[in-house]
Amino acid sequence: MALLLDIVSWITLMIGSFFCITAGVGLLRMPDVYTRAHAGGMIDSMGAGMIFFGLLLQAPDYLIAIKLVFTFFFLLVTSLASIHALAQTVNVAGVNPKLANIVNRLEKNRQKESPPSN
Amino acid sequence: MMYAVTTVAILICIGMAMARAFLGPSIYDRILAINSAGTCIVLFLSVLGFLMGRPDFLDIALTYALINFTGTIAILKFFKYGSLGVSDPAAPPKTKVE
Amino acid sequence: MIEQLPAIVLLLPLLAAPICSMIHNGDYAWYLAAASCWLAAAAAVGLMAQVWGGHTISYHMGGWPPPWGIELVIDELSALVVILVTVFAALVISALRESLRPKMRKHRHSLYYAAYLLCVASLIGITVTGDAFNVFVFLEISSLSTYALIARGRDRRALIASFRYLVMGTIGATFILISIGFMYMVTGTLNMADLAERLPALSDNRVVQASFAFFTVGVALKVAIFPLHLWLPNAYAYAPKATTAFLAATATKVSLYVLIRFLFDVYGLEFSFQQMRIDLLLIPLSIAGILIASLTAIFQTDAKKLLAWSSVGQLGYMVLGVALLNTAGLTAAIAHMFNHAMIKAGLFLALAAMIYRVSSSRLDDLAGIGRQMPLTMAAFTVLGLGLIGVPLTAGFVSKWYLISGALDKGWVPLAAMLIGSSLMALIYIGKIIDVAYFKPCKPEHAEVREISPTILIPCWVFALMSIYFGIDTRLTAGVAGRVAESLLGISS
Amino acid sequence: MINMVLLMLLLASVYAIIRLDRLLTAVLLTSLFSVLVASIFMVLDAVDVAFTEAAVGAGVSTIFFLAALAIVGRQCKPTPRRKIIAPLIVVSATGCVLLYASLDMPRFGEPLAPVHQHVAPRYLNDSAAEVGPPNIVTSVLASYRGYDTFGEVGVVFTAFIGVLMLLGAGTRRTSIEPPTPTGAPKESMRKKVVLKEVADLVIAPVLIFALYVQWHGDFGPGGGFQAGVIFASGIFLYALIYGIEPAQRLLPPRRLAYFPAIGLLLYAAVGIISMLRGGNFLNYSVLVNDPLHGQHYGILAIELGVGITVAAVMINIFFSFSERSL
Repeated sequence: MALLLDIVSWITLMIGSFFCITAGVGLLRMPDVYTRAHAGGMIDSMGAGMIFFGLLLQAPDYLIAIKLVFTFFFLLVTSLASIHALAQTVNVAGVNPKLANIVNRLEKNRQKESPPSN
Repeated sequence: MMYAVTTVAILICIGMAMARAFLGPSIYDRILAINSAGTCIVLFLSVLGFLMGRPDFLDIALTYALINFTGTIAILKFFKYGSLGVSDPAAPPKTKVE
Repeated sequence: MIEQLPAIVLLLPLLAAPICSMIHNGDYAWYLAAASCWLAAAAAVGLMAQVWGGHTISYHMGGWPPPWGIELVIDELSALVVILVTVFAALVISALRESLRPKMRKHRHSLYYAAYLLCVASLIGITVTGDAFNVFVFLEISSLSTYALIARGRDRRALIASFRYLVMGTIGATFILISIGFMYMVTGTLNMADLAERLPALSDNRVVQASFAFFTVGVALKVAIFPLHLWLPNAYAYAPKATTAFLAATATKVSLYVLIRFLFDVYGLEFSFQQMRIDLLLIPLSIAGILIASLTAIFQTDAKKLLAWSSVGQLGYMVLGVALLNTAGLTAAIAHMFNHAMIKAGLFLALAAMIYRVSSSRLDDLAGIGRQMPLTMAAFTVLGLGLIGVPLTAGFVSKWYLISGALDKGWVPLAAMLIGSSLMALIYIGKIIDVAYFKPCKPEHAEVREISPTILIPCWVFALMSIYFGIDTRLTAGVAGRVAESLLGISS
Repeated sequence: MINMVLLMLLLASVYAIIRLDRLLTAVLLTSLFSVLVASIFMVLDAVDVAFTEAAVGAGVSTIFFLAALAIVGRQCKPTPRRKIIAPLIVVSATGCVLLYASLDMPRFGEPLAPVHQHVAPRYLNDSAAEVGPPNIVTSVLASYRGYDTFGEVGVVFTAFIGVLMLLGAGTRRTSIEPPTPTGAPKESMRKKVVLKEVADLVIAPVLIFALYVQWHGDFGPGGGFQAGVIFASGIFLYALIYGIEPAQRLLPPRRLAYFPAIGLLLYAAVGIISMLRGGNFLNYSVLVNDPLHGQHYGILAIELGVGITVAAVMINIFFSFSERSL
């Protein structure tokens, strides 16, 4: 039983770590705020979720387990809410997503390339 | 062992988030990066507690998870209004309180 | 009851402060503040009576024996400084009410008294404690309350002066904290007596040497030893009128007390003066400080700044006395701590009374004030004579000891320089007296009257004290002599 | 190993604070800096200190910095070159002396270091029998060196008096209409809804957690100081989401201004009661007949005093700053 718990912990912790590193790379490499916000949210949801689950399986007593659950819950709620608020603020401030520009550009290119209708 | 690997992964993530905080370019990127770095540090503190066999470290992680939110809201509000004291339209009506 | 006195003298102002802050009526707050100051002064006299003749009281906070708990230690030196702080605080607060009255709203008065009481309490706390870290804690309270008190001055310049002081004071406090941390690192204790036992064995340890360096610089900032005095003139000049009297009298003196305590008692005579040769640093600095500050004072056109610069010079005398490292010098330093505090408090208070009437501290505006306010100006003159060091005043006693300390060392030029600097004091004090008595009064000040007795009486108490302690030197030079001998390790 | 990595990150954040010239960014990075310091304290096993740093450095001081920025403006003037020289000399001299001292310091983690030899053994071995709480840090702070903590509460109280004298409080101004945010109002309202829901969800647990930290300080990390800060940050959250006026209706500044003094007086009252019962100031052992119980009650009471003062001071300062910036 203990071995099984250990194995599951290993797996979830590794998945969590993977998400953390991926999200870190995303934070660095993504082109604009919106996409980076996505990467940041990934840490809060998947990274933190998996790691806290892994830790939960190893919790020595109930108090610790409850604290883990609470920490995760508040982290999830508050951090995602602040990322949401941030993205809203960015949007209200009038910053357009870069990807939107790309889409627009592609659209324009297509219009240019397509032969005049008449 | 598994805690150690996770710790390393989280530290790498903190490093990358801090790099983003330093690079910017806009203030929003920095806020986002610092928020993410904060999350990572909460994770780091929790895992560290298990790594060092002192799970009561979780109190600090919990504190920071709760307080980081206040900080981020304050920053956003400051960014929007230039002050912290402005009442929002979403405030409960005066009659409701007290 | 009697054995609780060390705690009581501190608690009286410290507890009156929060109560004051809750009283909205400034008058009631003043009654409470004044009562607590006078009671603390009485307790301080009681403490002095207990330690008179060279006894020491040790009071264990929380019932824990040192070095595990915190110990309050009171000997003659600390009792003298506690008397200095409490009695002068009580005299100044009697005058404070009158000088505050017109400017602020009533509740602001209460807050002001609360900050004042906190400052008094923290200075007492620094003096009576026997624990190195505790010194730092109360130093923080005293710094914070002093910043607040100074910033309430007449105009925006007070804020700038306060901010400057805040920056420099914070640097000083940080240095002191680093130093205390270093001492703890190599000894594992914070109790001063315990430190004194353990530090001599570590005199070659570089951590101890670094802690000594940090401590000296940090406290020198607080004492305003030349060239770290830059915050002082503006802070004193722009602080509220009567507050300057209290700060000038006590704050730097308590810092100097801390310096003496640590140099002689904690680090030890041998380490401070024979290994680190702190005297080689302090003597030239204090001489430069005396000369430069006195010269600057002569050329001031603002009476408050003039007195503030004179304070820098007078602090030079005290530091010089410490650095001379003989009985006469040290006696002079300690006696001058008391005498100068008394004289400067009186001078600033008299000046505050004049500023209160003419709303300016420029020398031109004080013209002819000696005729309008004869009693105030007479007190000012008596105190000014004390500052110069005329015989039969308190200032003469300490200068006499200082000069004989210099002569003991065989340094005749230094003694001559000290007499020369007294002449400089004669010039700058003479400048004010000259303006006040012999210049025609400005027409817009023709209506100026004598100040009310609430300020006048404390002024005259200081003036009479200055004469009394010029004749009866048991409390000042007597105690100072005994303390000097015990600090230098000479058994009498 | 972890230490080194954290220290490198710390250096990087300090470098960033110095290099970036926008004050807002500097404030953000300062909060990050504080959390990193807290993590280092954790690794060094100083849990109580880490707790304080995480709560104060990362939370409250960020908000105070922002409140101050709201008053003074966001940009800083570039410092002229010649003005850098004097601070540079001071800083390098300090650094040199610190390096010089580090040559003779006891090795890192050395069990034979004097710190572990002289005073500490009694705290470690006897505090459970003499004072009681399993958390030795609490025993030292609240009992052995309770007088220092009393002084620290005094420091906090003095800061409160200072802020009140300089900024004023209770000077409620008439509400000024918030500047309408640029952009679509509909979206901004939607944002409010999400934040409001989350805040409603979080505020109560924050306050409860503060109480937990307050009363659990005997057993785990925490105590009055940290609890006060966490409680205050819960109130800040309310004021930030709903605005300062509703928060002031909840906690009227006029009445709130009494509480710092009440906390300090509560602390002192414990000391004075022990004096009346024949012990020295703050000697909790004489409070009741059994010394251990006395210690227990005494510590609980003074921690409550600390908590009240700290929370009230923080909230008061926040209100003063925010009113000023309106």
